[in-house]
Amino acid sequence: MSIQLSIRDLSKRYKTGEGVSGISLDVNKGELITLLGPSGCGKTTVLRSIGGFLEPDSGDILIEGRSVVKLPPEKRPTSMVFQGYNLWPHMTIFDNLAFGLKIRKMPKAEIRKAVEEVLNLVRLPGAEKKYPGQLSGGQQQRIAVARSLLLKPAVLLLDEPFSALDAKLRHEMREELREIQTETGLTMVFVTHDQEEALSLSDRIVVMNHGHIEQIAAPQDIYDAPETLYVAEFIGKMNFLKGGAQEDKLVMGRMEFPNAKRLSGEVVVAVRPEDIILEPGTRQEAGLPGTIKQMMILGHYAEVSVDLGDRGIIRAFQPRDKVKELHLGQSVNAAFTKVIAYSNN
Amino acid sequence: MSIQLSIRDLSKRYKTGEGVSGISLDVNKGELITLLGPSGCGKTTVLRSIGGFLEPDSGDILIEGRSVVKLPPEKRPTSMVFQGYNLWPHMTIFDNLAFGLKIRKMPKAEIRKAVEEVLNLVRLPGAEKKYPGQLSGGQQQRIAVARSLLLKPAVLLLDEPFSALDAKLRHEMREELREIQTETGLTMVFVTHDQEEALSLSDRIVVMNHGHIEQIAAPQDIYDAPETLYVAEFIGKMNFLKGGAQEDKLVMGRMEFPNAKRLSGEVVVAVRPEDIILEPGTRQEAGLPGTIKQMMILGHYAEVSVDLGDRGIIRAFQPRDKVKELHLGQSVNAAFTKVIAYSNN
Amino acid sequence: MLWYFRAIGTRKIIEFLLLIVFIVFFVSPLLNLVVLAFSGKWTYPDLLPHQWSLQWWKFVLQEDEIAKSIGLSFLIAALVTALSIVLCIPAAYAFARIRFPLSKVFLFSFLLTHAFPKMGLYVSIAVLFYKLGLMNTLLGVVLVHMINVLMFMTWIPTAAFRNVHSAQEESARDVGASPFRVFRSITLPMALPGIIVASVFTFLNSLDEAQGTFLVGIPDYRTMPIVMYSIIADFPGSAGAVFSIILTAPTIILLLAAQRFVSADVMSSGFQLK
Amino acid sequence: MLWYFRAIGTRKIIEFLLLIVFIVFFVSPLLNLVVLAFSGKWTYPDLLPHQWSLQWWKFVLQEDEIAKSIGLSFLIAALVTALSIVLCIPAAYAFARIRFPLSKVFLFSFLLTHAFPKMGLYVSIAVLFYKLGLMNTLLGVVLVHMINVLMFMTWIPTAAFRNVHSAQEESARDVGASPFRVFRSITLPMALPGIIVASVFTFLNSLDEAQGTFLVGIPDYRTMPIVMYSIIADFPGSAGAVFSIILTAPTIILLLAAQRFVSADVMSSGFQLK
Repeated sequence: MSIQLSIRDLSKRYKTGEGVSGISLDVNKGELITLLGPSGCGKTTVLRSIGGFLEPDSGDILIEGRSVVKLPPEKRPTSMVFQGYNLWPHMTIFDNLAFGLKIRKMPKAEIRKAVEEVLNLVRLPGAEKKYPGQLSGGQQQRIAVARSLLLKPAVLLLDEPFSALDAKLRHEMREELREIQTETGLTMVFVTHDQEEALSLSDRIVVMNHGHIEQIAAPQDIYDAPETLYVAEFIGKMNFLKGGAQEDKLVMGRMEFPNAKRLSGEVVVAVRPEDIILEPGTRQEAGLPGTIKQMMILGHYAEVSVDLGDRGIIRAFQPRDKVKELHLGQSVNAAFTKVIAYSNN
Repeated sequence: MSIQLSIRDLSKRYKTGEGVSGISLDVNKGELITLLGPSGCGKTTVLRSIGGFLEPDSGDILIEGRSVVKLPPEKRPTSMVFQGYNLWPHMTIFDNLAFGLKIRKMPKAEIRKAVEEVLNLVRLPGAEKKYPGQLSGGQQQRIAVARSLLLKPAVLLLDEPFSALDAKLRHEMREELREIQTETGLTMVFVTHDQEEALSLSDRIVVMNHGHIEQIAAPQDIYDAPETLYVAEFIGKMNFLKGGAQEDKLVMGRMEFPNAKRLSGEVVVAVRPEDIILEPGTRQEAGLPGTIKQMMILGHYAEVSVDLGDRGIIRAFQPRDKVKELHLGQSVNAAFTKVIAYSNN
Repeated sequence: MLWYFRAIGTRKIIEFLLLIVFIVFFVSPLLNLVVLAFSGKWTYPDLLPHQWSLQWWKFVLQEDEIAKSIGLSFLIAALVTALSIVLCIPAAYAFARIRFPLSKVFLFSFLLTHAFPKMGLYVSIAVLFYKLGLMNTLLGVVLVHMINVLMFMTWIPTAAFRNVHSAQEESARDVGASPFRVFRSITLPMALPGIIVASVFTFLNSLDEAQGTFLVGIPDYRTMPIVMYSIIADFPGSAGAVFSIILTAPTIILLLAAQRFVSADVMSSGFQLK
Repeated sequence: MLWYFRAIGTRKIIEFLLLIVFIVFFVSPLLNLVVLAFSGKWTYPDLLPHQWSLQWWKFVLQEDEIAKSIGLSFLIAALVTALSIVLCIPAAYAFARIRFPLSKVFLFSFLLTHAFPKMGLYVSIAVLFYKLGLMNTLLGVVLVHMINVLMFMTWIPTAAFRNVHSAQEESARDVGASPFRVFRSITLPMALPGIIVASVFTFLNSLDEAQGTFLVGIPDYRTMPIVMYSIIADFPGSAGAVFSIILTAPTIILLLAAQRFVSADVMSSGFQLK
């Protein structure tokens, strides 16, 4: 696979101290990559630098091998979908979509045909004569995506395009975007603060924190093996407990785990809620004793809070059938099937 | 258990045609009951009628056996937490909390002690001298709950109190509310449009639709056995397929299920995404053949969309480990472990 | 209080009260004025005049001074509007793109220009103008008029420009438009309703300005409102009524035109404070 | 356009421009006025007077008519404010509790009262008052003054009442307060800043009103601005300057007092249109 977009040692600092530094990233052709992080982590700064709306302090940005860092936005082979206010309310949908093509002096008949095609692609055929104000929020964002698609950009940039929509619609839009990407084979860079969105959409996820990259990996790998404590906290739900590392063993109460990272001394042990097995009673030899504090049904699984005494409260996901055997205040044994350890600092 | 709140054949119609009719409901002492439904279903109308902010057209409301339907809100033994704007910004938190007690002419020393206790209960000790504007949205809602708790109401009414908060905080507040309820043993009526919130919080859920009650049951039962098609659509995720009923059998392709409801002719068969087993290949004898259209990882499980051809697209939840064996475009067999059938009209 | 209002159908009561207020304060004096302007003979206790006549219209329109004052008023109003646009629109665009709480600045300048006694301000300006040789000049009158409208001419277009989100400008650049083209095709058309409302307001305000003109423009620059005072003093009420109608007519025409051109929605969104 | 502004540090430029405008239009004329009021001898090209003196202050304050006009102005302003509160606050509360797009009505009444030519309106009112026997009466002058402020006296408190959400009133009832107690303890205190701002505005507006007073109140009701005109016509500039300062002083004092009492945040939130 060829590299479509390459960011090399990008830095941009604001007077407030926020910004990014030392960002390097290669995006393959046809890949959908997500920049994920909390607000203020610099993900939007990177995206706007690619689009040409910010001038980086240093570093280079190459698209299809050509440096674009000196070009204004209108000359770059990128196209951006913003969080909101993408459309121009005084123009019809047709004029909104055709604006860029008219600037490119495309013949009228071709414009008409291209607009019709792209409206079919985003499932809004026949919307040409409407005004943006007549469309719902989800439809407006579809038109914004369509306008970018029309320009056949080398890289499509998406700046939290679905964050203003409600949960259900957001879910639908993600699926549609995935389908459009499969159909068109476009290279996309997607910015979001929603880890669930990143997990479900991406080929690869770039987790950012305070202006630097914490980890770049496929969703599965990020979920299974978060490299840093920060990533472990940010992606998915996670319980954190104190443990001790002794040479090749991690010790937590009566449980032992292999010490793959060769840590020593006090460590933070992270356990996914689905990797906890709860058994009634405290007779079991392995595992930590605790009492059930709360049970909440979340759709097809249940979240059980277990009070481990000094070790704090952990949350475990259990199948709904299993929960029927449990009750509040019950003594249980919590065993972990898989843990990840981080050094304690 | 004694009945704390009893609603008898309540009706209230607005000029717009919206409203509720024939609502009857008994709430036990110490129970947390949720009124669940989309906006406009009448759940808030019922709650406001209990609180005294709406005068019902007909029907009766009894609290601890006494009819309260003729009393103004300030005379009712209920207390309400609103969606927002509960607090008075020109008063300190202490004055906000003490306002109701002062009206009740409680001695000052007692007020001070009661306020301190309740602030500990909602985990905001020492907030007395702050103004509401200095607190976050979540803290303000906690104060609102505290103010209601101070009055020791016979029934606590909550009108989507957490809907303006972000997802994570909403989750925390649910847990806290559950704990407060366990500690105080208060009877609560909770209104929400969020089915996940209803499932995780409630002792019983009242599902409402267009001004009437569709089903009243415990969360587990609502999830496992939605009585109507509407409830099946509204609670949790569900796939709907066409099937046929023949005497004591439901037939779907090569699969057969018992026909518990004795339906006949064409039926709608509902399957939970977690009750679908996907196996590679199409050799299996039972199940429906399909191809994998999309896979999205949603935390500890994955959602797989399977194109069943004429039967449409179904979504299945699979363990993450299982998904590693699957790939886009693969032919799979979808078998259902459990289905619910509804007559087709 | 709410509870009592509700019991008797608040909305209807309010609509009725609004109508009454509107009629008492605006419609009835104007109707009375129209009747007076076309009256020939009219003795007091009667509701309508005995005779209708156009005699006062003839009188007013034949007066040389009046015709001149009408021309002068429109010339000044046009100059004030044009100059205000040139001065205020770029400022408004700049304000719209800076992050600051617009409503606070708006309120402050509102209190400053509206609650501040105009007589005091005008006298101090007149004193200054006297030194600068601007008394009894066209420029002086135009400047005094502009003081009245500077605030609205800045804040209404600012609010209008603010409604053009930077994402809307940026997405236009993104699809290939140059900065100039973005301003011409996106920013300006979207802000135009607000700019038009502000300009109409400026024009009308200048037509009506009397106090500042009186202090700075006397004796050579006698605009419509100034001439009006002498007419009221020197001639019977009917002449004043006729002139009053001439003064009011352009307002009503311009307001209706602006209303048509700019839908109520666009106007109010152009006036939102955030 | 944005791009050019950005290059040279927009914010600083704007702040500088604002300062310049403020100085040119407000501070420098006022300073000039103060200097003039205390000047004894002053020949033109010099920047400051040769002699300082209080002679014009003595002259102005000893004039009987001037002292009378000051008293009358404050009496009228107090009456106008009190009557406006009584009339407008209940209306504002009712408006606040009806769901309608406030900004549209605000804009409409704003255009109506501000762009509408006051001279035309005053003449028509004068004609009506003549028939009703309200010419040259205190009530007539007060009514004319109220026309100017009705809009603000309604809409600013309406916006203030609107900031009191019905959930805030309802939760007060919920904890046991009677409807009257809710209004006294919750609604009124929360809306007070907006009401005070509107009242200050009304008071100052009435102090400054000249055109309507001139038409309706002459010859008996000569308020400060009216007397000002004759002073300017009959005496040298220094007397006008002194009187101008007397006219401006209460404004500045009241504005500062209101500013102190009502924080900028509360003021602007009381002025939000939604």
